[in-house]
Amino acid sequence: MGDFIQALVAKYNYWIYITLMMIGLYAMIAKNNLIKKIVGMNIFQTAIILFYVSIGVKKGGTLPIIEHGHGAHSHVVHAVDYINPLPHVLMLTAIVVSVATLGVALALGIRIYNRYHTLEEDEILSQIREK
Amino acid sequence: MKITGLIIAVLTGALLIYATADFPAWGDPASPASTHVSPRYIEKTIEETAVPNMVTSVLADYRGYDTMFETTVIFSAGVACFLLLRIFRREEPEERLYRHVLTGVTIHVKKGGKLPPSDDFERIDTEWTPHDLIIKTMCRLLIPFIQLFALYVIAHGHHSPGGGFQGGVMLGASVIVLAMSQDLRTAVRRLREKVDALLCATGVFIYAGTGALCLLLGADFLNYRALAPLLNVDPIMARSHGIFIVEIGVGIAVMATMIWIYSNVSSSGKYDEGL
Amino acid sequence: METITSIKPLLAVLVSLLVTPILVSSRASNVREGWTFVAATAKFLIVLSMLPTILKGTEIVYTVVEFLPGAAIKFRVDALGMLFAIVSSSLWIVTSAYSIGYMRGLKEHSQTRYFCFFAFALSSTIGVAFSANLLTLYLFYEMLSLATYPLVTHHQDLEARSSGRKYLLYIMGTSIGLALPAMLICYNLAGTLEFSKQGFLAGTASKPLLGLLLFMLIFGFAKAAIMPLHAWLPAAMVAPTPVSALLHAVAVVKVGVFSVVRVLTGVFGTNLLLSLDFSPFIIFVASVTILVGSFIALTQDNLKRLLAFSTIAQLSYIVLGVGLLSPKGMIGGIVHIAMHAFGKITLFFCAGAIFVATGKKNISEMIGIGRRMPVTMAAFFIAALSITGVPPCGGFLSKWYLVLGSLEAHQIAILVVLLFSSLLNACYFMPIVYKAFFCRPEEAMFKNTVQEAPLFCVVPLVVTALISIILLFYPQPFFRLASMMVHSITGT
Amino acid sequence: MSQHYPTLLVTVPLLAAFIISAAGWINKRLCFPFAVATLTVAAYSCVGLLFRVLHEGVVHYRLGGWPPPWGIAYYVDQLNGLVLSVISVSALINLIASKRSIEREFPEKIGPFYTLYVLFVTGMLGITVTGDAFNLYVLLEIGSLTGYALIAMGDKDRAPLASLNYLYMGTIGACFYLLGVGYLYIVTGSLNMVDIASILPGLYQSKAVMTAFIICMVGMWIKMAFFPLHGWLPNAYTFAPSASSSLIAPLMTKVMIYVMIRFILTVFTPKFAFSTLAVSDSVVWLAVIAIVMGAIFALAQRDLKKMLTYIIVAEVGYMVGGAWLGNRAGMTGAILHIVNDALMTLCAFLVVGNIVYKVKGYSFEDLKGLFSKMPFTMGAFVIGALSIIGVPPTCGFFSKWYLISGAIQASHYGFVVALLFSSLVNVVLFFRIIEIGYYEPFGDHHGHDHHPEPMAEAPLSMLVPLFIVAAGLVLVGLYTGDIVNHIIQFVIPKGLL
Repeated sequence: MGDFIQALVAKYNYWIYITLMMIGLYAMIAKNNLIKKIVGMNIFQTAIILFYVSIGVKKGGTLPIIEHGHGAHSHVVHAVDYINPLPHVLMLTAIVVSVATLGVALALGIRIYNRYHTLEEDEILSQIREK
Repeated sequence: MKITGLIIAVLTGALLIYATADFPAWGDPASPASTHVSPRYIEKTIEETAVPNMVTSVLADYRGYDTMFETTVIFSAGVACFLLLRIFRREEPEERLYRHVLTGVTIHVKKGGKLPPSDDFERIDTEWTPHDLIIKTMCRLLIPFIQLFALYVIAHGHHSPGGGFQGGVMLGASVIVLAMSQDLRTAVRRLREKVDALLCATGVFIYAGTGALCLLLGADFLNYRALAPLLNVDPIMARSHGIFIVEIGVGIAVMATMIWIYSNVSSSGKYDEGL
Repeated sequence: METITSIKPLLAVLVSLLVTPILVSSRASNVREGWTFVAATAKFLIVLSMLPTILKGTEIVYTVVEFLPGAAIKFRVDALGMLFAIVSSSLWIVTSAYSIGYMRGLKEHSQTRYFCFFAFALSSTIGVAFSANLLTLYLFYEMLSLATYPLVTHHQDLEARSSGRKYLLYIMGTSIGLALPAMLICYNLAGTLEFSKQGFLAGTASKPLLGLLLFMLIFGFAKAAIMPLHAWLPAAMVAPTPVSALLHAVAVVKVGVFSVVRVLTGVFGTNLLLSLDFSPFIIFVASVTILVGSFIALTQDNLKRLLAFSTIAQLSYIVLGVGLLSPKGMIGGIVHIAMHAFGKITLFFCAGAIFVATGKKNISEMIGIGRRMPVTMAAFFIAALSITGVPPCGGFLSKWYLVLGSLEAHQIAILVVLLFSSLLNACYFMPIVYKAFFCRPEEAMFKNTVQEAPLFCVVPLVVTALISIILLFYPQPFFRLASMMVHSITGT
Repeated sequence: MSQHYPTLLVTVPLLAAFIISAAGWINKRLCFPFAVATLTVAAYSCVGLLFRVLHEGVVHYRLGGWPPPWGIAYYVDQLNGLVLSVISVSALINLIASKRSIEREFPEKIGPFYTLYVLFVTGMLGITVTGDAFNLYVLLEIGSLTGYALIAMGDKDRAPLASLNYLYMGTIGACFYLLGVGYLYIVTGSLNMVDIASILPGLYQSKAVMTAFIICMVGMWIKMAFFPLHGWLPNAYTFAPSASSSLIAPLMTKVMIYVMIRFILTVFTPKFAFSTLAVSDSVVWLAVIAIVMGAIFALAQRDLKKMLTYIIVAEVGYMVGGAWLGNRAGMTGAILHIVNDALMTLCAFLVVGNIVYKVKGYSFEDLKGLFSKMPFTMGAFVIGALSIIGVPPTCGFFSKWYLISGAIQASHYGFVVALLFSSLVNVVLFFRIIEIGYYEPFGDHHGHDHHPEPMAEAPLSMLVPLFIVAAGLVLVGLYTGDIVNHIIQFVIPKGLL
């Protein structure tokens, strides 16, 4: 039990992201409202972003910008002093992707709403069945 | 469906948590992620690209190819929203509403009727469209500062957090704020739909075109070193400048796309007064 | 055995395919049918031109494309294939003439489609005859199924649709469900699909697996109409008569039987079958089909259905002959391919001629028809004798050899089956002939105005009937080919 | 220029997409020639690249001049080359074939439609050519986003919802993949496929690697509509406009299968996938269920397009099952089937496109008497049908041949039975269509005096591409031996027997 709690505490960042992600996933599967599903999707994507960003952390590292800027060629840069920039770069991309997906999803949602005047999936399906 | 969702979510979560057992401890500087590929970015960024902000150098140079597609993703989202929503031919409504800006009086104009030639009227779509002078004025005052700051963010991306995406979003936001505080028509009058769409394509084209230019100059795609003779600098600085050119492209594209998506989504493609 | 490489087999296959665009584009029906004749004659001549080479004991091979080692689209002309190719290509010429008479006589619709698919079917038949391995055989077998579907369902009415369904269900169901996996298992066992003199499966697998393979391959080629997979054949009789004649007396069913013979001789090989003692199984299945088929034929009133069941029974003679695994029996079986073809096609032609002239399909309505259509019914009589196996017709010879073969294999039961089924044949054919000629005039069901069918119909059936007789006296080419085949596989 | 083929085939369509987008605002008539020119260049580069790979072996390309694993690199081997050629050629053919229907369906939005079309192709090509796991994700999203939009433009009532459901599922799939890549990154520190592959052998027992593999696979399965994760596919492809469905249906699932095979063969080795992780048997059984269920659902449909979508579900089962049989023949069959199925699906959906163009419907009711109305289209349909059934000499037969051989060698008879079952069901499915087109409406009596409907064939610009594809089905079938001997056999590692 002690080990378990230790593991839980030492890797709490992963637990948090997984919990968040599962909330998103659950919303996407279980929710009936199309917009709530989109919200779930965003939570899901954000959780992954959190996960990636947490990979980049280094204890004792600072943000990945070299302080002295130009003229610092003589200055020796140690990798341990700066956090890992790569996950941040990747997540910039992921953020953009999630924004783009959100845009398209909303556009689709609007089209559905204009046609059926509701965003509840079961109501839409029953309207389709009636036809 | 709820039970299924719960089961799936719990199972997936359990699998993911199970895997964390073999993960390195959080923030461990000796973890593979911190020791395998990334040290080069940190240690060589100045030497190889002359950009102190590693996120910028990785984003626009080491992994610049990703970023090009990232911009393309945004661009395709813009085109997608346009394709899905935009309605061109609309029936002219029976009567149009115009509001006299200074007095707040609403005039109904029947189909075929004309309005006295005056700049004091604005077109509105519903009677209850609010008329809020304070918000309008405040936003109008704020917008220049937002835009100025956005330009700074783009330009200073080499040395501080920032870059094309962040700056582009701010630029876009400035126009969106205008559209929200006034109405969409006002914003579109400032930045025509066609111009916006062309800017959108141009922005990404600048990025991909820079890459292709390197190709034409005999180097690999997106290898900015090839630009050195054109820019009249040494290859390392050429990389730095190349990054800057590309960031400008990203900024334009992101700005234009944000506005494009907003206008289409907020007005359901009708390009009327919007929200 | 010597082999030479020549493109002739491919040409023989393709010549009728190449002519289809011309058939489609030709506007005048005379032009279209002229080209059909050209193609048929060309095909026959190409096949015939290979005959001397084959008779010399040389084989002709041609590889089109190789997919895998041992599995290619490859042609090999040997004695057995040659025999089958000669029969089917020569009968195509006759049938083409007959088709013209029949189709024009009945003013059928979509004649262009009819002639095209006929040509296509013939290509596939020759392809099967000349195929060098199981894969090529399977390929052309499937092509034939597809090419004959529009022919079988030519009338495009409800009856044609249900028959077409049955046809495809049986033919494609078995070929995909049984033959295809069996072929793949064979390939995985032996690493090749090339037919060889002693089969390629020897020593590759245990007896139960080989037994299963034999079962799958014999029933997989359901065109052979071995019971219980025979039901498609009577159903397919909704087709126009020339189709029934060529395809269901010659091409389709013979392709089925030919495939079974190839499987028995080229895939398993006689030695393997003997050593594993599979012969009784084949003989049993074939005998049952012969007897049951003949009995059912006795009960039929529709002439074409009667002929169909007669075909089912006769096909199993061929399987039986080869299944006996004795040299004489095999020769008898293989020659029966030719003898039965000429006899049965005549019978179908006669049925068609009667239909064209009178519109009647049922035997009970044909009393006294011999007086009105004496030539047709005389030909019918000759062909019936040939099928029954009575001189002066070619059918006698093949049955004689089958009887000899059963004695050679010490299968007295088979002898009884053969003789009894001949009796049955006589029982269902002779009453028709008797009623046609010898009933009293007042019983006749036809007006005096009924005449012989058009010349295009009559001449072909006379020709095939005459050939049936001639084959008794000059069976040499076919016997020569059959015995070459048998010698090459048994080594005697 | 030939050393730049790997990047040209992606960047030329990319650049052109922006030009087409701009042209859409200036002069709509320019869009189509631009798109054709671009995809021609892309197809030329792809085929050129394939030949270069065949002559020289694996082609490397460093983007931005950075050496891997720091920069993004392309590794093009025979597998990429083959799939790339198929993608670009079929996209080009479909582009030409669907010109008329696009012009009729979206007269005002030609520009954005072609932009997204070309971007979709860019995405597919990029996924296939890239050697970087994260780059693959970005391109996957390009392909998906454009795909959602292209699909949603179809049936006004149903398409947006179908597309939105696809978007949910697609996003989950892509996110799972991204998460898998993240798990790999955290234990290896690299994103480059070859680099990851070189680090992984020491980590095969790691729970993180196993989980990464599983979630990557699940993500891909969602994207490729592997049963039971196929829910989004039938509606999305059915209600899409003809031009989109004949673009997306042949490519999307096939590209994801390529990605799966790439991950099994290159990133994780076959040893890990088939031996260390003892799931291959279960996956093949899942594939068996996929095939059987796909076939059964297809039987239940009353319209042509939806029937075809369920056939795709079954075909995905073929390829997943073949790849997971864990032997050479099965893998060969799966790779070969990527090519064949892309062509087959393209052929079938082009036929649907032609029918929709002329008859304005695709339910079985609309197909009556089509053989006399559109004989050439239906002729091509028959060839496509034969290929899907697996009748020689069409290509479908040969991939089925390898798949069944693989199953026999692996003694997985359930898979053999499933394949044969689906072939038989396909016979029923397609001959049902052929019957409807051939017989109905019935003649007055017994077929005589039968007056066929007057011919109303699709325009030549739709027929010629269709014929090319139909001929391709037979040609690819005839050259199967060459494709296997000169291309596919180099892809499969020597260790895999």
